[in-house]
Amino acid sequence: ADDVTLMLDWFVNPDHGPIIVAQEMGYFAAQDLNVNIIAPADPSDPPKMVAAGKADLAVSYQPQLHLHIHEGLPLLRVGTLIATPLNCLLTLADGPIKTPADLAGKKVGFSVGGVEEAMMGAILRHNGLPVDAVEMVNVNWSLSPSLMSGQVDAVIGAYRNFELNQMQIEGVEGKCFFVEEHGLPAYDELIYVANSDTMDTDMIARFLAATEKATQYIINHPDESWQVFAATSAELRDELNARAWADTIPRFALRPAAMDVGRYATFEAFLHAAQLVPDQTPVSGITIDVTAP
Amino acid sequence: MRARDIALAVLLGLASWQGLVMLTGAPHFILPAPWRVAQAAYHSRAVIAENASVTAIEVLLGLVLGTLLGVVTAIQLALSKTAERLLLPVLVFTQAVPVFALAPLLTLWFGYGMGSKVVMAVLIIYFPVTAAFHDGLTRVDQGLRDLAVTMGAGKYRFMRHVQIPNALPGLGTGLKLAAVYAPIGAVIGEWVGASKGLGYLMLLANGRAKIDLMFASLIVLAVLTVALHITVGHLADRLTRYATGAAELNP
Amino acid sequence: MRARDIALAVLLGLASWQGLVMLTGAPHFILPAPWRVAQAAYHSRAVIAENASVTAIEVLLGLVLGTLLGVVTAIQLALSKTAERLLLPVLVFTQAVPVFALAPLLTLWFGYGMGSKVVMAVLIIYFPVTAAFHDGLTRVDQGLRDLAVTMGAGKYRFMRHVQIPNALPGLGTGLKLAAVYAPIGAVIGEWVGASKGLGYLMLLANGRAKIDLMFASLIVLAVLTVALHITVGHLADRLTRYATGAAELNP
Amino acid sequence: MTAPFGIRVAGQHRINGHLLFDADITLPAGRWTCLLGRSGVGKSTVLRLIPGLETGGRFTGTVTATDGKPLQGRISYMAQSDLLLPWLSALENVLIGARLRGAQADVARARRLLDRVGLLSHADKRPHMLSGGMRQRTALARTLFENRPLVLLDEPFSALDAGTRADMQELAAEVLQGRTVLLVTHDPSEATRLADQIIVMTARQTSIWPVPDTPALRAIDDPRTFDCQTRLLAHLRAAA
Amino acid sequence: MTAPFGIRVAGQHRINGHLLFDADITLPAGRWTCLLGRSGVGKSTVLRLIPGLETGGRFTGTVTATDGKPLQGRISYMAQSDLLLPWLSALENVLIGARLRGAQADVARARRLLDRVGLLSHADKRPHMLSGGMRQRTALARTLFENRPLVLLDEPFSALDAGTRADMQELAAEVLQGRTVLLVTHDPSEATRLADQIIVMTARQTSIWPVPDTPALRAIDDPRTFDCQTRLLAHLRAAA
Ligand SMILES: Nc1ncnc2c1ncn2[C@@H]1O[C@H](COP(=O)(O)OP(=O)(O)OP(=O)(O)O)[C@@H](O)[C@H]1O
Ligand SMILES: Nc1ncnc2c1ncn2[C@@H]1O[C@H](COP(=O)(O)OP(=O)(O)OP(=O)(O)O)[C@@H](O)[C@H]1O
Ligand SMILES: Cc1ncc(C[n+]2csc(CCO)c2C)c(N)n1
Ligand SMILES: [Mg+2]
Ligand SMILES: [Mg+2]
Repeated sequence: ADDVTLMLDWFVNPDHGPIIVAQEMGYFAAQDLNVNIIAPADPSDPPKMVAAGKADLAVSYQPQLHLHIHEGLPLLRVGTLIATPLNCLLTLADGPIKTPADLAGKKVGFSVGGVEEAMMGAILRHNGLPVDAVEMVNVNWSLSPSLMSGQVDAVIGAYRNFELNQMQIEGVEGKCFFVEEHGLPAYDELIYVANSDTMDTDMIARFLAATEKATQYIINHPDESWQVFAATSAELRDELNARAWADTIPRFALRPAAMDVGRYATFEAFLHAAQLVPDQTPVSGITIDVTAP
Repeated sequence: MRARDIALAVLLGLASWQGLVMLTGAPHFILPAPWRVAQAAYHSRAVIAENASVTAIEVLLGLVLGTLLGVVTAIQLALSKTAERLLLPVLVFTQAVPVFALAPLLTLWFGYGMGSKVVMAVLIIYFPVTAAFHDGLTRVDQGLRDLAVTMGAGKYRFMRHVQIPNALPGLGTGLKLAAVYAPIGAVIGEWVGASKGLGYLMLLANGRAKIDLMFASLIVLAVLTVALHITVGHLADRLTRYATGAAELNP
Repeated sequence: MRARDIALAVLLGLASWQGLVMLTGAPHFILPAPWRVAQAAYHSRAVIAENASVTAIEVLLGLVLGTLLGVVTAIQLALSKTAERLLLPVLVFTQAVPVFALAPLLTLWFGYGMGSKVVMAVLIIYFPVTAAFHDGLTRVDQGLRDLAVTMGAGKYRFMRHVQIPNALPGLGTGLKLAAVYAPIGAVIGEWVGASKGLGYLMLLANGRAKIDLMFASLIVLAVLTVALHITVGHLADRLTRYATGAAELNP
Repeated sequence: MTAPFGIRVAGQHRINGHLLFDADITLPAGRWTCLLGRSGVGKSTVLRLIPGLETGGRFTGTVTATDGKPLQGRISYMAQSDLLLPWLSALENVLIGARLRGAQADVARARRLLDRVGLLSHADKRPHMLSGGMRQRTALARTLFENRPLVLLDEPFSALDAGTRADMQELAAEVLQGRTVLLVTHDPSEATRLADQIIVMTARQTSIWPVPDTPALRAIDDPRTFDCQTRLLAHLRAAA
Repeated sequence: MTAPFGIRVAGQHRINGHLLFDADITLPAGRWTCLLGRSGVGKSTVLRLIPGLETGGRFTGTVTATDGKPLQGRISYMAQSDLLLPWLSALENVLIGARLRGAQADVARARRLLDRVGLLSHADKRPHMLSGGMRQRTALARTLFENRPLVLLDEPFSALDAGTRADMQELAAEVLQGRTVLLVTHDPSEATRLADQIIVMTARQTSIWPVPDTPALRAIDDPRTFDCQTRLLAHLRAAA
């Protein structure tokens, strides 16, 4: 069997459903793959490790990929895990922020620190506010706590399937402004990236085929698949993951290997307009279809 | 006696913690009350124990290696004025770079296993041990220096028979600091990338907003550290007593 | 003389950095070469300068407050055996909790402004300063203790006229450590939540995969730290010279 | 100054179970007692027993003042090593007792004492810039500065040349007039010159050596003094 | 041992620009020279100038050996304070020179010397468990253990009682037979007993004081010795 090292973007959570299920149900093994899954604490590490040849595949975020490529990391998107944005502009449901326009003069927390400021700029412009209408605060590890404790008035970078449930369980209702409804082009929240110089397309194709199978199983058998997922670790069997599981299912990419050229061209153009990238990389330099002959 | 003191200290700590919770009214997802944490700890005792043992091994390895490295460096610096002039600023410089920023580098070189955590613990204690020991090595009484000069001491022998014994109390101080920092190093290493250890457990718990489990891991880590500090403190006392010649007095 | 040493040390540091890059073949997005970082630094000099000044202020405030707090604590511990027995374990315990884990709590209380960073710097240097000074306070020559007893010294006056001067070299060691740790504390504070400062800039650069800018900020931070360490080192030397009575010798 | 009082030290001192000495020493009130004996016999130990300092051994016996009051705060002690504080100038070292007690520091008196020990021009120097004898004289000035009824001096003139030594003896005799003094010395001529009572200490016993019946601070060239000194020296050498 | 050689120290020593002394001192080869002078006059400083140790001042002049060879490795130095290493036992302290040079440590000889200074039964004690005089004797044993042609002794017997002192003087005279010795002392009788040459030092000059023409290690009760000592004492007191 071929050994594959896969780095997740963060800790194991329902977003990684297809990967975990494929592993548990033996779909990887059926593709003659032996997958070693590593969960890092900092989501900016995995793409670097792939670029440095220390891992074969990494789960990363589409917006990040555009920036990485401009910084010269030898990376390409090879597949999709979550095919829609999960990102929210999250506020308190019973707070004073009824629309993003109410954020004028307020603080907005963010975490990863890549494109959040640009995203926020687009959302503000969409709501008729200038880019510098809010103060951006990096809150790193604590998106929902900083919001719940009132340190910031909104956070960007929280996921609609996860942080929203987390707040509800803590007894604080949150409200999500979906970014794609506020002036942002739609994008793939979670993607697989590989090293453009050394990748083995055949192996990746087999990997994606296994996750595709797992996705089908999840959609066909939501409860059984939850059991499979939850059985892998004691820490996963809790209320939050159970709720997030249900909310994540409709977001999994049904065709992980499928390539949407327009999506990547549009987002590249968006980043260029926001002056986050100096020029526009052609889509062929961002993503490929590993199943193409 | 000693045990009663510790028990009292623990009670004091718990009381002030509970007081803090009640006083500030901090919500449980930011600062859970002691009782809640105790429940979480009991509930997850197996997981915590497993991860704690991993961290403990990393810490001990890091402490031993870091001390050795620090001792050797301090001796080198004290032996050669040139080394001291050139290397000491470099040393401070490297120490000034938060190890966190170097984490990807370390994982690149040492992988996701125990190696990178031990290296991180070593890096973090290296400086305090080196600095404290070096201070002791260079602060030798002028009279003893004079004596050694007239006796025709070689610099290595002067190091071995005078400077090193003279620096043992300083080394003790350094070791006591190291005992506190080594666990932090290991945990930072685990934060960067791990699938085991208290640091991993803490981040995992934090990422899942299980703040009570996070605090439970934190407490276990702190207990581990205090135990280490007490042990190393005894060792440091012996070093000081040896160097001041009082070794036989309190056996 | 001293300046030449530093220049040499810098060259040495740069050479070993370049050597490391070439030897390990670490890719530029993990360990960029010095030249690349220099370019990034020059290119972003305005941004770096602005953020560096914020961090510098935090560090200086943290250093001053942390030292004061550490000095006061050490004196308290040395004055009262009870305080020492009860508080020392608590102190180690709190220190054993990585400030990182407490950082979210601190930002909750002190906000995302400078306050929480200063507090973080204070917390991180508090222990080394306290420990080193406390060691010095309690390690008074038995002969001097005897003398003070027969003279009928009050314990506060003994503290002021004997223990404190006697502990100044120890305080110097502690301060030199603190000079290195305070910047780390401030940066950690900035990582946890900030909209300014070198730590913030590093995170932002990292998020944008601008590793060269991240390293440029890192270098500036390190330079700041080394400068602080040298300044504090001079102060520490003066303290030691004062306590050993050699103050007038090398003016 | 309060009325002088006497001291009696009686008992056995053991180190690790071995008997170091079995002593019975009485210091008459307001008088000088000189304690002589072989190196290592326990003279400094006796001195340290009086203020109750750590001796590294166990004393079974009593230390009593003739007036029955506790000794605390009534003793001035000069140890065998100078014990100067390295960070203080000579003058500040003389004043340290007052500082440690929080008493009004009589700087003028301290300067006068420094002058008397010949160090006024060195008053601002730190100990490490002084010669061995100068340090010892600073410590002496500090001990004399303390205004106490009981004064314990452990070889206070050992590092001084003959001329300076004689001057210092005279100074001490003058300043400590009317106080109870215990002086440990190795110099029979010093003992003969200063003592109202001489005690010779051996491991087995403490015996009183007769002194000339002239008043203390005797002229060294007085034949009675000289005779006493010579016989004492011979006795000490013989006891070896 | 190599052939003994003499030393000449000639020049002026200044501290912060003030003249401390202007000296011209010759140590004849293989002889004992005793240096006397007021406390603080600069005796220890002269001693430290010979091996080139830091003195806190500036010396303008020369220190030369009669055989013209460098002095390094040919000096044994006993300072005014004992300078024992607190972490070593008395025996180990005696052996420290050999250890520091990496030479074969002659333990049997060290034990013999400890026995001669009366400390064999204390050989395993650390310095802080020894009395002041015992520490000084340990330092003496260490200095004698060093087998060097030039020996500098800074008040080596100052903390000893008369009996022990006489014994130690005899021991030193025996062990240092044929070596060039400079002994700083405050005791005229010691100087008269041991010296082949006595030098009295003042700030302005160094003058030679005549010694009896009997060979050194003189009997103290010899009238010539006694006469010399008495006149020297009177001279020293008068010079004050
Ligand atoms: N390190 C130093 N720095 C400055 N001055 C010093 C230093 N050491 C000694 N002195 C000064 O030099 C002078 C001579 O000192 P030295 O120790 O040589 O005297 P000495 O003759 O040995 O006296 P003693 O008999 O008291 O030992 C003294 O006045 C002293 O103040
Ligand atoms: N701290 C200690 N621990 C153990 N033994 C000690 C300690 N201090 C002194 N001794 C022992 O007690 C004995 C007497 O010591 P002490 O200092 O009283 O002698 P001394 O008569 O003053 O001698 P000297 O004339 O040499 O000063 C010595 O044999 C010494 O070894
Ligand atoms: C389930 C889940 N996965 C990823 C993110 C994205 N994200 C936002 S903050 C952060 C940590 C960065 O230090 C990460 C990974 C999320 N919010 N929730
Ligand atoms: Mg004594
Ligand atoms: Mg001297």
